[in-house]
Amino acid sequence: MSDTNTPQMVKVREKKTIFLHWFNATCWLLLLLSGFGMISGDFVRLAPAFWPEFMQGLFNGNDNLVWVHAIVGLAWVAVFVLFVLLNFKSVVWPFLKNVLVLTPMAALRDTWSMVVTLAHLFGIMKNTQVPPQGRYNGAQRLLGTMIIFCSLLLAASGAYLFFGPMVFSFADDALCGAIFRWALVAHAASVFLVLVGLVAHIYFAVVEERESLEAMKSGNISVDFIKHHNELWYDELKREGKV
Amino acid sequence: MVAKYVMLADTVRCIDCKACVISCRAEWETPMGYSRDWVKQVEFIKANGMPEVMLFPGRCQHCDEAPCIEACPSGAAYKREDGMVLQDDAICSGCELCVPACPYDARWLNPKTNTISKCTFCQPRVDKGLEPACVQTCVGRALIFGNINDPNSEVSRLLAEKEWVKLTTDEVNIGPNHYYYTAGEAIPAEVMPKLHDRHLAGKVMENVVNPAGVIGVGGMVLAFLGAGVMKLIGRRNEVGTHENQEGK
Amino acid sequence: MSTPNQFDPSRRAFLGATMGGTALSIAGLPSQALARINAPHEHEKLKETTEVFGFCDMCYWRCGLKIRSRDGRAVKIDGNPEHPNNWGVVCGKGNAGLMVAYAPNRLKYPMKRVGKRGGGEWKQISWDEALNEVAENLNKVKKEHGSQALALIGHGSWEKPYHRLAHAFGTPNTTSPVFGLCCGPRGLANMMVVGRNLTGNETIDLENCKYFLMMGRNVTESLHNGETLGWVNGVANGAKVVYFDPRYSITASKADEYYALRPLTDHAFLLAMINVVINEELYDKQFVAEQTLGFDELKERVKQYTPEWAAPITDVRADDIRRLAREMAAKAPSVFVYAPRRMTRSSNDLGTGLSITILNTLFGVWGRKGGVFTPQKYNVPEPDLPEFKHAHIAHRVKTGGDFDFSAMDIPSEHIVDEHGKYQRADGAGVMGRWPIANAQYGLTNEMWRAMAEQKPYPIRALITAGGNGFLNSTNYDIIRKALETIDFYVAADVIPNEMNAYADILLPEASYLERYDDLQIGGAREGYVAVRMPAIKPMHDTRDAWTICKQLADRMDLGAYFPHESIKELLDDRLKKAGSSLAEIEKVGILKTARDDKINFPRDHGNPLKIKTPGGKTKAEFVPSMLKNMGYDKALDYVEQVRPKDDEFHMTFGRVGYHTHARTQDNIWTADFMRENVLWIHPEPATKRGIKEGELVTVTDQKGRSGEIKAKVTARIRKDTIFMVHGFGHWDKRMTTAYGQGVADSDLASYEVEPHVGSMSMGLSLVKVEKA
Amino acid sequence: MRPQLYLFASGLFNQPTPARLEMLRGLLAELREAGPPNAPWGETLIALEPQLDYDEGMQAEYSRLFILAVPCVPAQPFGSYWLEDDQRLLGDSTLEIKHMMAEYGIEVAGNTGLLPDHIVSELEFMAYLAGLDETAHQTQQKLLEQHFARWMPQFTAALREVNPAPRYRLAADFLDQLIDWDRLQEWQLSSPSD
Repeated sequence: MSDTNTPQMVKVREKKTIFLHWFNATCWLLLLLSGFGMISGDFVRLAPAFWPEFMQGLFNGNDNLVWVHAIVGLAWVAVFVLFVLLNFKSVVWPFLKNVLVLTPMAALRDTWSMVVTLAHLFGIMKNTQVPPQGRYNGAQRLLGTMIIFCSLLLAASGAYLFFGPMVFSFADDALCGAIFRWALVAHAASVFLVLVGLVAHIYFAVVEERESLEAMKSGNISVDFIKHHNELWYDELKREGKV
Repeated sequence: MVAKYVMLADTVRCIDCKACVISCRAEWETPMGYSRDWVKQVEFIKANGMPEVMLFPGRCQHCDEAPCIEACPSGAAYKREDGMVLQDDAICSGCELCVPACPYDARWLNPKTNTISKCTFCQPRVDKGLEPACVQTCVGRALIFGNINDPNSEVSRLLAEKEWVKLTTDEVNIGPNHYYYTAGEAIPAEVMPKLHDRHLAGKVMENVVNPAGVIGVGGMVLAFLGAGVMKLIGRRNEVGTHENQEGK
Repeated sequence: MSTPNQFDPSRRAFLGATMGGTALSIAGLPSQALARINAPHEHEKLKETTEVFGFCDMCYWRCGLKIRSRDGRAVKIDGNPEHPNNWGVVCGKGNAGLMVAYAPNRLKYPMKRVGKRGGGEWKQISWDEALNEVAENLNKVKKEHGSQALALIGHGSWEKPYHRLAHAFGTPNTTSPVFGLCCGPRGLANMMVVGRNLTGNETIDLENCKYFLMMGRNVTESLHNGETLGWVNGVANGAKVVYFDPRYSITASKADEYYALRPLTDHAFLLAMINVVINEELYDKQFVAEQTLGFDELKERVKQYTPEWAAPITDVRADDIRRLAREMAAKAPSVFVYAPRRMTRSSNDLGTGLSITILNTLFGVWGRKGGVFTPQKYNVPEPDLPEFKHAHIAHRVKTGGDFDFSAMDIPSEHIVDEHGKYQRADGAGVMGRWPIANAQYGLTNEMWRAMAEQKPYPIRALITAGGNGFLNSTNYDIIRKALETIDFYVAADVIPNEMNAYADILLPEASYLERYDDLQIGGAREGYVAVRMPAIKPMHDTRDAWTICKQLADRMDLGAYFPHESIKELLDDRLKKAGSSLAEIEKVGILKTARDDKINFPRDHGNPLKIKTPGGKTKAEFVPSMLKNMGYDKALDYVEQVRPKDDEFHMTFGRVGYHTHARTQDNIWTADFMRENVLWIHPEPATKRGIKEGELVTVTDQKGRSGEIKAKVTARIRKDTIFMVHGFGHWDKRMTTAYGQGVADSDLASYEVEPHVGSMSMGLSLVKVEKA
Repeated sequence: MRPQLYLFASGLFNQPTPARLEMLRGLLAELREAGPPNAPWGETLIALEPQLDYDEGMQAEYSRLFILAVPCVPAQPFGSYWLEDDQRLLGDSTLEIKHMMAEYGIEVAGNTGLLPDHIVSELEFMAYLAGLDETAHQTQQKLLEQHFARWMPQFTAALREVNPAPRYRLAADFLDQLIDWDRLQEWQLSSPSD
């Protein structure tokens, strides 16, 4: 599509970052599929009933499925930890700086921009302009913040859910069981929270802004796109002489 | 036809000798202070001023709509095709979410194994063609076990012969598969199932996280499906006009 | 297809309605629970076991068992479905038998006392030392005082070799509590009237009986599997149950009618029943005419005992008595007047027993379906042994069953009989003392007295095999004195207790799961012989009774009385004479004769009942001639019983289904259900004394003996009566579970002696109860 | 030297026969020679030396402490008494010891009347293992951590409660010192190499 115009492109991502994104996506997919297969009571009706049955049948028992889920989860955590350790300065720190929504004002601003963007989707508030955005727009910043915290929570609660019963004697100390139960709540709540954002994330990537999807494959993106969507970033890039 | 197992307890025949309880203890090596079955002795004064004693042998009722299964987050609690509600030790993490879910108090955390223990209708014995340990030892033959789907079984015969009742209330009616015969006497409230306060974490999961999550995710999916559809309609209406924009 | 699940609309509300959830999983119907069925799961496994046969030793009914073991450890006790004592069922106690073998408090090695007797200090010695010591001391006593100076008190399914050893030694003084402290008067009454003792394993056709008149026979809590199951079946088959007991027991809860009879007045009620049955001609006329004696005299004697006379004594209304008599007569002969198991209660237990037997005889229950059957025998000869010095008490009459009170020979009235043989020191079967008491089992209570007082002649040595002299008897002072007076005391037992704490030598018995024992030979509808095999190797350095006795006999030159090399050889020898072998019975556990209604119910088949009374008659004797000859027929007449003053109570005690006597309180599995006993007291007297449920109270008897116990305030007992479960209040600190739990009822029970039989009248005690 | 140490401990808790005491005296001399220097039981052994002469009275004391007495035996010398929830004998823990012994082709001799988890059997088993080459190392570790360390300190504490004769008070001290030392050795041995 874009090659007919051969617009000016700029490299915004390294290969390893792209790899990490798709690795993350793959892990999430696997963990969601296996996780929904494991947790199956009416108590946590996460998936249609056929799914746990299918998955548990496929893996010949829920204990095997638990192992698959745990191994993928552990790999996910391990790769992330490794990535953070190796690329903290070059990638992670800038990303965190760009993404974390830490003040109420920032949150308010981001929420407003997100609302306007969403409203445009449904053809309302046409006269209101989306305020100029940085490298990550309001919605992305909010989702990113959420994902970072939810991922930490998922990793921690997941580790306890898996290792807790092996390490602690729940019968001896009621607290261990209580932590388990709340870890379960935290685990599920985090997944839901991320999923809510993920729906929008995928929609925009697949339907609205195909180019951003391309960018997550090649690492390059057109300057026009940035100019149009991320005005502040464009300014920044210009200042830095990158475009 | 698939078997469906039920337990019958003829309270008139029960003599509170605890044979069932100790037999179960020996067979399944339950730790001291815990038991998979029990005999409840209920004393009360009748309307005519006379004292009365009733005896209720009990255990997991292997309910059709077992709330323990639905409360189990890991799938360790399950129901076999023949109606037995069982516990998969390899999966159970011992979180005890199922414990208060049972209105018959049939589940407990086994300190020896750190998993939930409960009556299994002696499924391993039944699979080998034996009676459950409690039934085999029952001195008054108050406990009778068998396949209700077999019209020739003793349980089918007895169920047809006498008026049996289940321990259900308006509040708790989850299809127990344990029948009681009391010769027409009303069952005292002490024996009836009771709803327990579930763990707060469970309630939060069930009533907050789960619905909120489903509504949230579902809502988002619906919303964006809507947006997609609108976009399609918009595109059809404004063919050409917005071609550039679409091309992006 | 399986039946579809019944969906209940109320279920949704119960589940707390995850309506949000249903939206997503609508595709997931049917319910999640059902979906799980198909997912693969692991489940519990039944571990492999090996199985041997045995019979139980947790109570004295002796049910047939199959013991499952794994890895050298017995893991489960099942019933033997072929055994007529239990038809495959096993009670709580029977199931808890494993914990007898595994109790940490067991006697583990032969021990020799050091320090003073009863001081509780021993040292471990080898079996050789122990047996030598016992043999030496017994021989010394024999040399110095004669062989009659040895007493034996046995209690358990393995006491038999000790009896043989004592008889071989040459003493007549062998005794078991079963007669004088338990069923004596009831067995005796049956013997006197119809020539069979009807105790031990009772021969009642329970399943087919249509009417039970139960005189405090608490068949559900003082339970014997086969008997209880038979009775429950009988009740399920439509039998009417009329139950008499000052306490509303579990048996009462199964009864159609319950009477809170005034304690000790059973005899008055029964006499009134007899009066009605005779006056209204409700009896079995043919049987009375053809097979009984003394009807007219009986009629004359009970004339005064009208229902109106009995009503104020017993608290049972006169018209109820009449109605019950008529109802029973209508169902006769498929009726049974059920005697209590332990009938050592009132000051006239013999009279009570006699009137029960007389009523049963009037209703013609003997040899009739639904009444009392005639047991079959499985003939297994005893080995050939040399003559015993006291042959008349050394051989059991072979009618089958373990408690056989039929030895009724009455020797002469001197301490030494005409052949120069010593008579029993407890006076059982001795003219001028307790002539009608059974000479086989003797009067344990009187044996203790003989030891304490050294009368009528010195008893200097004692062997006890099982039992607990303190908690099964009532006069602690006498027992303590006896144990301190004698020269030598050797105790054989599995567990420690208050009595064997006094032993000079302690011989640790293997538990019944670790050993062979002599054959169990019984008479039920079928005659049978059953085997006990070891399920596990002995846990500690213990031996079985037969081996101990044989090795003692060898050391005392009495080896001829134990001619077999091993217990297995003995069993094989006996079984071979009966046409089988040890190898054969070990495969099946029990050998039985075929059922034969003609033998069990002769009178249903037109044959007369075979009767031989101790009085030598071939007909049932309403007024036993033997009693008459001795002037004991006054037992037929009612004797006024004690009544509590306003602030006093009748002291009663009894059983629960999961404890046997004083033997199971230290068993951790049975103690789990009841660690200590409580005092049952009616709310009215409790309120008067300010006693609340669970509070500590002090019980004091008229002799000043007292104890502290928690109260159970319940309307299930008469206002003038208190009750506690028997066997608690252990003070032996070696019993770590039972020690100090509750009160010993035996320390509060009366130790009056029944004036005819010589057994104890434990129910005569009156006590006061106060808040502690 | 570990075999001798455990053999000595085992002998201390066995019935005090003249022959056994003679053996113990011999072992004691050997142990005092052998060290190791600053061994925690140094003083205990010195104190024990005069306590190891045969004395008829010790028979009763031994019975009072470990077999049968009124009042009760304070220190049941069986592992399963302390490790099983119902204080039974011949529990799963007993069978575990039995199986460990079977792996080395040994079992408790029938005529001793001892269970595999009797303190005497367990300590002697350890002495046997300690005398083998390194292959028995894992079993020793298991025995030490999952059996000795879990019940013997409770056992010795119960023993001290009832004022035992000096010999048995010292025996309790020695056993505690030995187990602590052995666990420390084990820990020091295993930590750097892993």
